[in-house]
This record gives sequence, structure tokens and C-alpha cells, in this order.
Amino acid sequence: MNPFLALIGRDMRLAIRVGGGALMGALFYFTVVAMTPFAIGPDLNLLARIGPAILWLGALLASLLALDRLFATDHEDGSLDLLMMGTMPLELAVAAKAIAHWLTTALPLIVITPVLGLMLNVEMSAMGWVALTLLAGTPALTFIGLIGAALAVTLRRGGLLLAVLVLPLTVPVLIFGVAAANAAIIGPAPFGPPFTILCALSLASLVLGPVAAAAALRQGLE
Amino acid sequence: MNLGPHAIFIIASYVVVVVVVTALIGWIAADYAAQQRILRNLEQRGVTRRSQRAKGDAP
Amino acid sequence: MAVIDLANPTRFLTLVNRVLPWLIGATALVFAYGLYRVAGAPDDYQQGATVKIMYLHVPGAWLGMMGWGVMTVAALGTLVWRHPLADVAGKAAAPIGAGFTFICLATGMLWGRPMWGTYWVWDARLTSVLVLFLLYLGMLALYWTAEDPNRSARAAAILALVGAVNIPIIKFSVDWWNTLHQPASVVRMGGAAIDASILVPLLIMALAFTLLFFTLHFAAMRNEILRRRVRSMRMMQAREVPV
Amino acid sequence: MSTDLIELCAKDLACERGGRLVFSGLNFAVSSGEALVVTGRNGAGKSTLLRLIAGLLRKSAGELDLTGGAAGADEATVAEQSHYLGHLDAVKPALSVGENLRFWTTYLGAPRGAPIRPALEAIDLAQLSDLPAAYLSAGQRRRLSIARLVAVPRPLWLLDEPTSALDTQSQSRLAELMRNHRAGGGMIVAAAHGPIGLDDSRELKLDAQAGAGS
Repeated sequence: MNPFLALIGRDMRLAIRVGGGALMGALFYFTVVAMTPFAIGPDLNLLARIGPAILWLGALLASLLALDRLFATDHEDGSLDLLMMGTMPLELAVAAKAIAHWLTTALPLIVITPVLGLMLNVEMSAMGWVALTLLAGTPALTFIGLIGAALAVTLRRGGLLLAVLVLPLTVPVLIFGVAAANAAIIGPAPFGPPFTILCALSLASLVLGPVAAAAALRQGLE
Repeated sequence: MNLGPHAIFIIASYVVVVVVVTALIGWIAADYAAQQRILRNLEQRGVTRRSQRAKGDAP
Repeated sequence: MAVIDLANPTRFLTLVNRVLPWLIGATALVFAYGLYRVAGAPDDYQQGATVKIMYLHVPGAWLGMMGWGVMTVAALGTLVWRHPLADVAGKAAAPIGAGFTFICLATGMLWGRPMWGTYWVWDARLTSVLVLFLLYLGMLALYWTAEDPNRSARAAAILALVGAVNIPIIKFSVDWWNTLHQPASVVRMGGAAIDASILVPLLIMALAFTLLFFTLHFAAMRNEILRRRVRSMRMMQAREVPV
Repeated sequence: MSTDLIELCAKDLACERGGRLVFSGLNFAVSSGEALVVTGRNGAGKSTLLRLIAGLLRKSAGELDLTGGAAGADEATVAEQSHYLGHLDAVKPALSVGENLRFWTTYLGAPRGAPIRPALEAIDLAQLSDLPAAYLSAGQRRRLSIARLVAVPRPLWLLDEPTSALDTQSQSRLAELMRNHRAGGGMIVAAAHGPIGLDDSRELKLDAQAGAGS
């Protein structure tokens, strides 16, 4: 098995085992979305209108907050040094970690989206579309968050600093994500354009994220 | 026993309960088997618990 | 048999191995009889046959609450009486309580669809059960991320106590929140006085659920004791190597 | 390791960290079979030099390159041809001893299916291979970290106080491994305070730059 798959396998095994952070993102997402109506009130048709927005904000926060430990644990136990000395370029190693993180954090999040949609009174048919937009958007969130995680690895105030650093970068993803979701549910507007832009953002971040994160790691390690 | 127009929801509820209960039972049984396997494996390698040696008690 | 001599895990294990088959038998019997009575129970004049969902929904809520009760007693056992098996009991009860709470939520949604036209209505009681479920998820996350059982025991016990104190507060605030925004017509689940022909099957099902809970709980405790035994033997194994 | 003559040479190497000049004007060369022990007081830059050679730090001046070695090794960076054994052991507690070593063996580029058992036997942890690493003592974790050097053949070993946390038996085992490595044409650059079982090694003394430079 080549180093790329070995690293993905290791990270997923670590995430799933006791002490790992596999479902933490999904739990946070469930809690945030389940608690929003306590602020907004139980009015079902209001909830239905802003359902996609709540789901997207929850997904955004959940995938970012779960990222801050991505490099920190490796940095603390010395693995990060060795990851930089592999035969594989650091960019690929960083991408492998992001893919493992996406599989263990963002995927469960997308799987439970339909259940949460029910709580926000979003019809079942629309749930498929919202999940689709999340499926297209979360890679962008993870790979952009990767840059924040790499920057935050050597700084003290890891977690929140990561969110503050990275949230502005994820604004386009949020805009087109919610736009696509709303277009699918309420929308006079067509679903196509915002969705394709969302996919483009994700593909771009697949390249930008690892390159920027690897550079940040090389600079950061003193 | 006629379940009336909403039969689907009644049956679905019972199916949910069956699924959740079997999931709990399955997880507990699998966990039990896994712990037994590891314990047998450890005992095979001659690892003995303090209590077996000193007749004390080690949870 | 005083609780004290249950303190010895080995003796507790032999007790569980002896009692468990009987418990499983009793659970199956009561469930069979309960389902038989439920099948025979009359339909509700308003909801028709969908009232049969109540026989799962209401016991689910009771068992969800009882699960947290068991964890609270276990928490006192850990913090106050220092009972060695207390944390084992608490950790074993968490997933089972969460399971029953999930049953309550799921059947509540499936009951809501025919009655109110949507799967989820922010009804006061259903919402309180939802918050209880969130508490359970927090507890499971706590047990899931802590590797060392002695460290997580104290933290979980404190969370259980804090949770127990907060459940009535949450119940009150959700009720208040619900009446604040209350759209006029929400059918109360289950009328004030339940007729005996519906009440008896409900109590039998509740008993069946309780027996199921304790069967699963004892089995889960047995697993937890074995897991800690594996842990101490692995520590032996690491040390016995001639370093 | 059938490597013909390889040589690591540095010409007036300098390194600055956090605005402080750690060392400058450093010249040394190490070739196959040789060992260089870097000594000096705390803060003299021993670890910094090792991390710089390993490519984990950026040099602020001078030349550093590894020449010769197996065919096609010249474009591989120094990092890809060296092992770095730092103060931290890079061991994941949730993974078992075998899983930890298997991962590093695959990641650091050992040929597919290279057995990890000989490396585990070399550090006498073979019978603990499926024990989670959380249960290991500091010494055992250190030995697991050393196993990585045995499992993946690389010419240059960079050892930062390798004998810390090791008892006498493990130290003699490490000395044995270092002898075999050098006999096979490998090189060792080690930072240490006292003796670490390296016979006939050259010494590179680093005197602390008393705040010289910027």
C-alpha cells in the first residue's frame, strides 16, 4: 500500500478508535441545528424557509471546529517531523490527512442531514438536494480549513483562532451552498448555476488547500 | 387487527424499535465476544492477573 | 445481599452469568404477553389505530429518563460512596438510555405525521426528550474520547449529576418556551384519564421495556468489567517483558 | 545496504532561529561508515543542527548536501535519505505496536510487504506487537521509535540524544544496531552529552554563540 493510502488508513483508524474525533463533527452539527429553534421559536413555516441556511451554517461550523486538532496532535507527538521526511511530497501527505478527515467528519454529517431536515420541517424531497449541496460543498470547507489548521499548529490559541482565520475564506462556499439549497427547495431560481460554482470552488480548494497548508507547515516549524 | 389508514406509521414504529433493540443487543454481544477473545489471547501468552497470583482483587 | 459485597467484580460477574438467562427469559415472556395485549387493545376514538404507537413511545420516554436516573445513582456511587462498580454501571447505562430515548423520538415523529401532518412538531414533551437525547450524546462523547477509565469516571459522574439537576429546569423552560410560541391547536398526546383497556397494555409494555433495559444493562456491565480486566492484563503484559 | 561511498558535507553552514543566530561558519564532512558526535552546552544548537540536516529547518547561509549513494539517490533530498530520531517518539497510543511500525515502514518508503518482524525483534518488542502503544513505558516507546530506523534502510541516521530513557540493556542493543548500520556503509550524526556507545567517532564541538549576530 503506498504511503498516501497508508496515511489515510492510519488517520481514519485513529479517528474511529476510542479517543478519536470521528463523530464529533456530526454530534456538534446535530446539537447546533437541534437547538436553533429554541432561539427562533417553533413556528414551522418560518423554520422551513430558513432550514437550508441553518443546516449550512451548522455544517460550516462543525467541519471547521473539528479541524484544529488535525496537525496539532501530530506536532505534539513528533509525527509531523517524520511526515515531512517521507518519500511523498508534503502536499500529498497534507491532502491525505484532509481526505481522511473529510471521510470521518463531513460524511457522517451529510448522512444525518435528512433527519435534521425533518426537525426544521424541510420536506423530504428537498432533503436530497440539501444533502447534495453539502456533499459538493464540504470538501471545500475541509480543504480551506486545512490551511487554518496548518497555520494554527504552532500557535497557542489553536481552535478558535482557526475558525477566525478561515471563516472569511469560506464565505463563497456558504453563499453558493445556501443559494443552491434554496434554489432546490423554494427556488424560482435554477439549481444549476450556484451548484456548479460550488463544485468549482471545491475542486479549486482541492489544489489550493494542500499547497498552501504545506507551505504554512514548512514556514511554521521552527 | 385492522391497523386503519395509517398502518404504515404503526408498522414503521415497531420496525424502528426492533432495529434499535437488535442494534443494542448486537453491539453488546459483539463487544462481549471481542473482550473474551482478547482475554483468551492474553491468557494464552501467560499473562496472569495480580489476583490470580496473589489471590487479591483487581477489577 | 448487601450492595457492598457486589463490589467485588468477580463475584458480580458470576452473579450476572447466573441471573442473565433468567432475565432474558422474563423479558421475552413479558414482551410476548405485552404485544398480545396491545394487539387486542381497542383503537382510540380520535386517532384510530395509531394509538398503538403510544405503547412504544411512552415507555421509550420513561426508559430514557430511567437511564439517566441509573447514571445519576451511579454518579453518586462514584463520587460519594466510592463504589468500584459505580462507574461501570454508569458507562454501561449511557448507550442503552440513549437508545431508548432515540426510540421515543423516532416513534414520536412517526406518530406526529398522521396526527399533525408533519414528522416533527416542537411539542413541549417531545422537545424535552430531544434535549435529554442531546445530554446523552454529550455523555457518550465524553466516554468515547477518554481512554483512561479512572479519569473519565469522575468527569462522567459530574456530568450525570449536573444533567440530572438540569432536566427539570429544561422541562420547565421548554414548556414555557412552547406555550410562548404556541400555535393554538396541538392535540395533547394521550388524554387526561386513560381508559383501563389502554392503560394495562401500556403498563405491561413499560414493564417489558424495563426488563429489557436491565438485561442489556447487566450484559453491558459485564462487558465493561471484562474490558477493564483486559486493560489491567495489558499493563501486566507490558511490564512483564524483561526490559 | 549496498551503497558505495556517500558523503555528507557542510560548508560554512549558519542557522538563525527566532532572530537569534544559533551557529554560523560550520564546516564538517561525514562519509560512509563514519560517525560524528555533536557536543556542546545546552542551547549550543545541537538539536537545531540535526533538524537542519533533516530538512526540518531552513539554513540561513552555507551549503549542505549528500553526494554519492545508490543510483538515482542524488535527486532525492537529504531528508529522504535520512532518519531523524528526535526527543519525541512519534508513537500513536491508540495504535498497536505493530500498527505503528507498519505505518512508518510504509510511509517512509520501504518496499511493499517489507516484514516488520525483524525490526521488532531487533528491539525485543516482538511479543508485544498487538499491544496498544498506550501501555508502553517511555523506554519501550523509545525502542519502538528506534525500530523505524532498522525497518527502513536509509544511509544517514540523525540521532538526538538517542540513549535518553533507555536502560543499559537497550543502550547496548542500540550500540549494536549503530555498529551494523556503519558496517553496512551508513553514517551517523548524533547529538549527545555523554558517551552513547559510538566507538571511534569524530566530535564536532558547538560553542554557544553568546548572542552574536543580529
